[in-house]
Amino acid sequence: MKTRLSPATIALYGSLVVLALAYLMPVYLTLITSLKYPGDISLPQSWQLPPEVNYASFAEAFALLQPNIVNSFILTISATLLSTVLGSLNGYVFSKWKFPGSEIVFTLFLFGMFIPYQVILIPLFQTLRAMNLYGGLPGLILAHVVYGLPITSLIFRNFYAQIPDSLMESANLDGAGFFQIYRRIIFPLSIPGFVVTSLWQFTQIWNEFLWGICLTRHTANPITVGLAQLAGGQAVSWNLPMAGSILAALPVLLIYIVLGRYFIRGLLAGSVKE
Amino acid sequence: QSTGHLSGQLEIFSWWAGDEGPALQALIDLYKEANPNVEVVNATVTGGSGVNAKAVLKTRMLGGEPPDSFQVHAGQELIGTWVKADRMEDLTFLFKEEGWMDAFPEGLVKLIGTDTGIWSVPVNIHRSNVLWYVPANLDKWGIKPPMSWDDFFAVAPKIKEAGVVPLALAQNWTANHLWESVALASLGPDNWDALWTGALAFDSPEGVKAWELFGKVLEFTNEDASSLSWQQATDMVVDGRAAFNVMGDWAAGYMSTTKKLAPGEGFGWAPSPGTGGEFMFLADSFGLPKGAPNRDNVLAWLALLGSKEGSDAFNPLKGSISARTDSDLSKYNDYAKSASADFGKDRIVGSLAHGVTANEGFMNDFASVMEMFLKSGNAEAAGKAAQQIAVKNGIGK
Amino acid sequence: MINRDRIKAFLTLLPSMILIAVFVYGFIGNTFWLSLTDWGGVAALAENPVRNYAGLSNYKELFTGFLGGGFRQDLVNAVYYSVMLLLGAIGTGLIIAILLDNKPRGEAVFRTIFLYPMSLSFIVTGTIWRWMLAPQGGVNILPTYAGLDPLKFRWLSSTGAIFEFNWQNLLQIAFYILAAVLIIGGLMSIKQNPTRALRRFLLPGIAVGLAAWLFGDLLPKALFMEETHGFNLATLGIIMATIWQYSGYTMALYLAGFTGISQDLRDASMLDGATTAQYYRYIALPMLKPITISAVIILSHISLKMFDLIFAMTGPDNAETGHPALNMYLTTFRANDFAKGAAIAIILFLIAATFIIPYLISSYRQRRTR
Amino acid sequence: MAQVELLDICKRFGTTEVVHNANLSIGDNEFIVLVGPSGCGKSTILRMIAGLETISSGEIRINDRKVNEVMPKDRDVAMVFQNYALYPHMSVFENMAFSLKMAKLGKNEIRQKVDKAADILELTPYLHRKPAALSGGQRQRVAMGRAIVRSPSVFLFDEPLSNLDAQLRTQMRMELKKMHLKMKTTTIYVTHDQIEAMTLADRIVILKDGRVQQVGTPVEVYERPDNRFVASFIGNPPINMLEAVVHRTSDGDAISFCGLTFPVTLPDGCRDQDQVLAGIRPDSIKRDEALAALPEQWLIDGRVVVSEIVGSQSLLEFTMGEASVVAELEGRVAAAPGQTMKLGLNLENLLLFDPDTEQAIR
Amino acid sequence: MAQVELLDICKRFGTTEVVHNANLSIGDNEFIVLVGPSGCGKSTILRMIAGLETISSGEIRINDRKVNEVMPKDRDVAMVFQNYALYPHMSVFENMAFSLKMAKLGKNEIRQKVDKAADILELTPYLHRKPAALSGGQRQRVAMGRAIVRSPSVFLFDEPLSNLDAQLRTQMRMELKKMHLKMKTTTIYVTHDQIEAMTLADRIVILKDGRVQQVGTPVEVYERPDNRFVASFIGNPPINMLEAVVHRTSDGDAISFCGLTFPVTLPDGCRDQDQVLAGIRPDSIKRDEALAALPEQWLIDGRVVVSEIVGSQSLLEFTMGEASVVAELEGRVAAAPGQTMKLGLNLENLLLFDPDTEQAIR
Ligand SMILES: Nc1ncnc2c1ncn2[C@@H]1O[C@H](COP(=O)(O)OP(=O)(O)OP(=O)(O)O)[C@@H](O)[C@H]1O
Ligand SMILES: Nc1ncnc2c1ncn2[C@@H]1O[C@H](COP(=O)(O)OP(=O)(O)OP(=O)(O)O)[C@@H](O)[C@H]1O
Ligand SMILES: [Mg+2]
Ligand SMILES: [Mg+2]
Repeated sequence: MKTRLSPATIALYGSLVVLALAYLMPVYLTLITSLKYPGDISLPQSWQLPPEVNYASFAEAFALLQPNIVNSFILTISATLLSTVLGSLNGYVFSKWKFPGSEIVFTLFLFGMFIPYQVILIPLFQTLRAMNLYGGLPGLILAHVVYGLPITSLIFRNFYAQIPDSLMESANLDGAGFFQIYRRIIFPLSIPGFVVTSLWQFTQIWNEFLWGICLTRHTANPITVGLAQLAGGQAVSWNLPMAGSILAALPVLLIYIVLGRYFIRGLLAGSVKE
Repeated sequence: QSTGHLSGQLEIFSWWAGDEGPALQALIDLYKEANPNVEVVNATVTGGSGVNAKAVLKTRMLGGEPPDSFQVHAGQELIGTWVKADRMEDLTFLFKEEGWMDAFPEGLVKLIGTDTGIWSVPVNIHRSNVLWYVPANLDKWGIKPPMSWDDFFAVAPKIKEAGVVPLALAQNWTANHLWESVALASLGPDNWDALWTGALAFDSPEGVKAWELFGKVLEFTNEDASSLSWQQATDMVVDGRAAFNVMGDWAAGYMSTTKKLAPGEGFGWAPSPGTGGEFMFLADSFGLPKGAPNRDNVLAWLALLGSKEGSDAFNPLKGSISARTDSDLSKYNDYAKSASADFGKDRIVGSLAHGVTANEGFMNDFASVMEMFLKSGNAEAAGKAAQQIAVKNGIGK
Repeated sequence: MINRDRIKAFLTLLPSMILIAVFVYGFIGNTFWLSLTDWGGVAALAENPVRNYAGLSNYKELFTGFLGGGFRQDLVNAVYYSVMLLLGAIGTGLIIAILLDNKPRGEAVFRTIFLYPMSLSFIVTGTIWRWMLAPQGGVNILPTYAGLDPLKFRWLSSTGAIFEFNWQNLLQIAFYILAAVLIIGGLMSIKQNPTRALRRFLLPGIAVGLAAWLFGDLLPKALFMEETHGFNLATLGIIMATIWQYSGYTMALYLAGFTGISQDLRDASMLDGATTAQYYRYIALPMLKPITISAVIILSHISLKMFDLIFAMTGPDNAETGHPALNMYLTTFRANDFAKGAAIAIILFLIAATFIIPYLISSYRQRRTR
Repeated sequence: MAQVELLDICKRFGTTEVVHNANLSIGDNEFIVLVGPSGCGKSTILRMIAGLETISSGEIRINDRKVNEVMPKDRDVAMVFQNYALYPHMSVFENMAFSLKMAKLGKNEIRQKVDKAADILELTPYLHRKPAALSGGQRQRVAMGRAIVRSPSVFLFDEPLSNLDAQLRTQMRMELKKMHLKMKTTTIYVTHDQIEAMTLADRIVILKDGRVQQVGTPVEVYERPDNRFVASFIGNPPINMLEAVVHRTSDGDAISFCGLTFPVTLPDGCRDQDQVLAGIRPDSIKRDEALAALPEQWLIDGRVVVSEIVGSQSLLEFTMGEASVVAELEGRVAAAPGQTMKLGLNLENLLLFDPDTEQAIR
Repeated sequence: MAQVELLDICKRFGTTEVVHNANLSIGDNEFIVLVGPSGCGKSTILRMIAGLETISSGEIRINDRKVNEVMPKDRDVAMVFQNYALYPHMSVFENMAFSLKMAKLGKNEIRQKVDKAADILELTPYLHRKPAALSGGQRQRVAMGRAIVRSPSVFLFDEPLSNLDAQLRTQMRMELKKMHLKMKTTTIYVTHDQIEAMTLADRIVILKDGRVQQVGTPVEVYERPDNRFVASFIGNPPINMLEAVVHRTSDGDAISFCGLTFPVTLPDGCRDQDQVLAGIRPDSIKRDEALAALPEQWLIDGRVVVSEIVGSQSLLEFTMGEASVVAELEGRVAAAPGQTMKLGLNLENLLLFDPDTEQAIR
């Protein structure tokens, strides 16, 4: 009842601050390591601030990762766009144009969200190859679009479920058909849905690694693969991998910090909470 | 044959990154000089000894997107894998055109070829069975490089007591690497060769003994091995945290190029214990996969690799010796000179860990056997398992 | 009457349906078929590889074969890994959610801090944590700042293991687990329906347990030699990193759940005399059971496809921290053993399916009755 | 402007039939109200008329044209939904213009029609607002506007006032009534609010479990319900139902319940000693001055259970024998619980029902 | 069984004060109803009494004990929430038993108490159901049960009936009244339904913007509202407010509005030619026979706008001069719009308000 400094509030804030510090530790370490000169990096001093700040790691890491970053942007943006648009249409049908068996179809869609992707890796690989899409970004985009369908359809379906049916019926009485209702009523109302879904897809695709490494040739490697290359071999100059990690995390972190609200909505929507 | 008219791309696939990168870069620079219109894509996949690169390469090849030219260990790794699968082009014509049939040692050409053709261009010779140390440190501790494993076992406990790791080891593939040196010491070169022809079984008493010796050696290695890269293991030696390290002679390149240590003074070497007079070799080579998108560019690249100029630009940086018999030794450092001399006079055997003696299938399964052994330390079982995979992969009988 | 629109709707969905049918179900079927072949070895790399039907031999080899030891350890790792991740992430997330549910000042900032790791890629996390967990630095030297001795634990390379068991006794262990599940199920339902609980669960459970204990030695051995597997301590580091990354997720789920509980319910429980702890214990948590279930499902699913993180943290060849998802990649693409890789994938899939399918079916039923 | 006819309409969802053979004929300009408990099929019938729901069997005719297969937009009906279903991203103007736009009318024509409708509904100042910036009553009017702008021949309303608070509801109800008086469009109106039903309807249709129970004017269904359900459903507080026995002797007719016997005129439908249910409306029970108008034999003593004052009237629950009876009395009665009170039953309005078939006995 | 006193209670959320110096003294066994428009602070006051909300300043005393700092569970109050706040994962039994369990009562004792409460509320057959499987009325009873099982000394209700439909609400209202008569527990009841307020309350507290406007019995606040707000807020249909001028001449007092002048007895508070607001309740307007009871000068001609029959009464909107006035008339009036009708204003009940201060003129 009281809001004074009771032991309970001290415990509350104390534990929150300790936890928060623990959660921030890795970033701190990453940041200071990336700002050190390779010579200043040593394990026993890993927590100390850089004696001399070295911004060059970032330029160097960026130079190395630049092609990957470009690839990732192309990949992420186009796959996100395509899968959200398709997801929106699917969600529209799943929530507003149910047909006999549509719930089963939807459940079958959802299943696609939960499979370990290893189980489709070999056929996916062969199929892309047969389609002449192996190695480049288009193949990777296709994979992300297809396997993004379940989650985008789910988010949109749940989003559209909040739009009252009577709105559709009203538009129907007003003389609008399937596509007109979508274009004039549903689509303008789904901007928040698009934001949520595309943020979610953006982070997922940006962060994906398995397909990146299995389905692309060197010139088409996304950022995660680039970073793994950068960090994988040498354990000597840790400033580079750390700077690379920061570069790789930056777009999603920015999205998260600026648009966190929507990101969390996507996260919750993705949890099929019924 | 300068071919400045070439254009397009050339994708070179290798696992040479970081410290090994400059050597490759020297080659690429040479190539670019000659072919300014070709855009060279340096596709490296990091991970020592190609642990990651091999998987990525496989996806590329299977995906019908072969890189223009890729790094591969000469020997069974190439032949037992890609040649058998009929994915490589025969390079005999190139060898003939360039006059390499004479430039390379005959034995080497045999190892990279089969009855039906020659499959890759070797760029270097590495020695696998080398023991590394820092002379100053050894003096400090009052020990000498061991000539045999028994010598080693004599001094190791002392060093260990002093808080120094007697033998630095890194992640799993370096265990294979160590094993082959130990096994060679235990078996002797003839039995070693016999293993790979199937004449000697892995689970024979000799084979099992090799595992037992290996087990004993492991007792003197560092516990955190599996989390270290080979460079970090070498660092341990350089920093004085460890006394010795068995590693291929790319470690010489690392120590001299990256760590700026002078061969002979900053770091010293010896044949790994019990293998004096034996040269366990491996060679990196590049091939031409069928369906390479820029075949002409590749041919120019391969020609450069095999040339004296290319070879002498590359090897001094890489810390290896040239595969050619006519290389200009003045460009090489002291280590390389000594290795080159040894190559001329020692008994040559092939490396297992680096793909000379066995195909990839065996090597992979062997990694599982190694894991099993690292965990259980059961030499008998390891021998049996190794024999089983040898049979499975068409080596043993 | 509205038929034309209905057809349009169906046609709109059709392309996606076909894509899902092919890319999900077709591919799973294809992988299953591949797992029954002998596609592997050198011939696998040919342009047109030959594949022969080989029955279940790949599975047999994985579970009882000589070289399957690595896979078996990976499988055990995966199980321990999932369990630890579930306990860790749900526990931590729940605690943080409860703390934040008290609406402290700066709640939004705290929420952001706890949730940001979730937005990172596993590769980034792995890279960072590899450095954090380096043996002589990072986490291990933190205690020195408090004047204590540094930790000596080798997070990623320890070879220690606990909870070890012999794979040979797999069948016996399976029976013990069955017995435990039955007994726990019985105890949980004994309140509602004692006779049923006794007949259906408790008695059979005890019987199975006793039988496994008494006659366990008579059961066929799963393996020809002793092979111990356990909870490898080296996975602790990976588990820590994953918890760091995903506890924010469970926190967000629970926090949303807590916020969704009407203030009235909280007030009512206060008036009923419940303390804050009792409120969470008796009211909030039981009400959020669906959230707990989805968290379990999603975290298990994540822990099952764990590949990137291990790849980035300990590399592909660290046997101690192996995982079937990684093993599948290596088996397929490095060892050219496509059929066995497919078999591992199918095993992963089956494990995932055992809890996803019931979950999906129940959510389907819910949707339909709504 | 239109007649609507429902001929033997059935509606099945899957295997459950929710509307059973509904027949209804709605005349030009009529204001018909559908009432019934939740889930009885009111909305379903409305939606079938609108064409939003297919008809499982039977026929719907609008202006003598069978419309079973006609698209909703071509039926010339307009519907107002319970939650108004305003397009939240469109301004009031755009909301009202939407159907005209869909019908591809010219810009000017649209503006004219919308302006006219806005004028009637006093919405002109709000034409550029989004629905979110309107009050409940204004939104309700926009929903109306969207319907009238098309000048349809039938209006359909599905509980249009149920989202408003009591005072506003009373006000909008009167507005609706005025509007109908002005425009005279045939209207079908669904509600579960009795007051709305009684005040607005030309005729009320009472539904239960998908079956039409009775169709009639408000006064008819209140005073002459066809069955027990209608009698109980209409009227708040609900009718008192007492188990009774009728007597037809040469002395005249009588009925006895709660241990008392009252002389009454019985309908022809009942015979001596029949068990019946006697329905007495709370407002048929009188007190004080009003007693004078009743015959002596209809007076009783009631034991007060609880009394409530509701506006200028009072509700009194009292026991009479074993039975508990509610009376709605004129004026403010302050009666202490337990007190005995002189009351009169106006048995002229007595309703009798067969206890088995539950049909009215007439 | 308890008195509750509010002494100068204020409540601030951040910087906005939502309750201003509320004073209220509630006697033993009293049934107090708080009414007022949405957001006026009803719930806040209730929650402060329960201890769910801190008190910014002032003092709350229960049974002469200052409880400002006492934990909710120790105040011996029980609360029923608008949405019932039943624990959805617990059975009815567990819901009712929860507070007893928290109080660490023995199993048997809990069972006994719950069974008794269930018996009173006729919930025994549902004890093992989850709330989701209950109807609205049943849920409401469970919420009641949860409150009474603890036999608290004060009951707090926050709009407990607002989720029910009209008939059920009437019924539950009478149940509540009976319950209070039986248990006589001091009760504070929040509603925005006037009928509930009028029928249940011993005294009504009318709030507006966090200020108490008037406290009084239902009849008092209806017949003698302290200010314009109370007059308009109480009564449905709302009171007719007409701009008027009063005349105090030697001929006697009179008031004129809508172009007509009526002789009346004016309260002492007004002077000649004062501008006032004249409030005439719809039920103060009479017709037909009832006209006889009124003086000739109070009769007028009204032009019917619309008429509605509501049960045994009728609502009639008519114009009188420029003004539109609503009347609630006895009996069923079927008047065609436009028709002129003879009506009488019972100006004995005339209410006068100062147009500036809005206070009643007495
Ligand atoms: N799409 C549907 N599928 C299955 N059953 C349905 C569907 N729509 C309505 N029903 C069922 O049909 C019956 C009638 O529903 P309807 O909506 O017409 O009732 P209502 O009288 O309008 O009720 P309310 O007063 O609650 O609005 C209900 O039992 C309902 O459950
Ligand atoms: N936690 C809070 N923080 C800030 N303002 C609040 C809070 N709770 C209530 N208020 C404000 O206090 C005022 C009174 O709210 P309260 O809930 O008591 O109104 P009410 O009379 O119960 O209304 P209703 O009839 O809508 O329930 C409102 O203006 C409301 O916005
Ligand atoms: Mg309805
Ligand atoms: Mg309130």
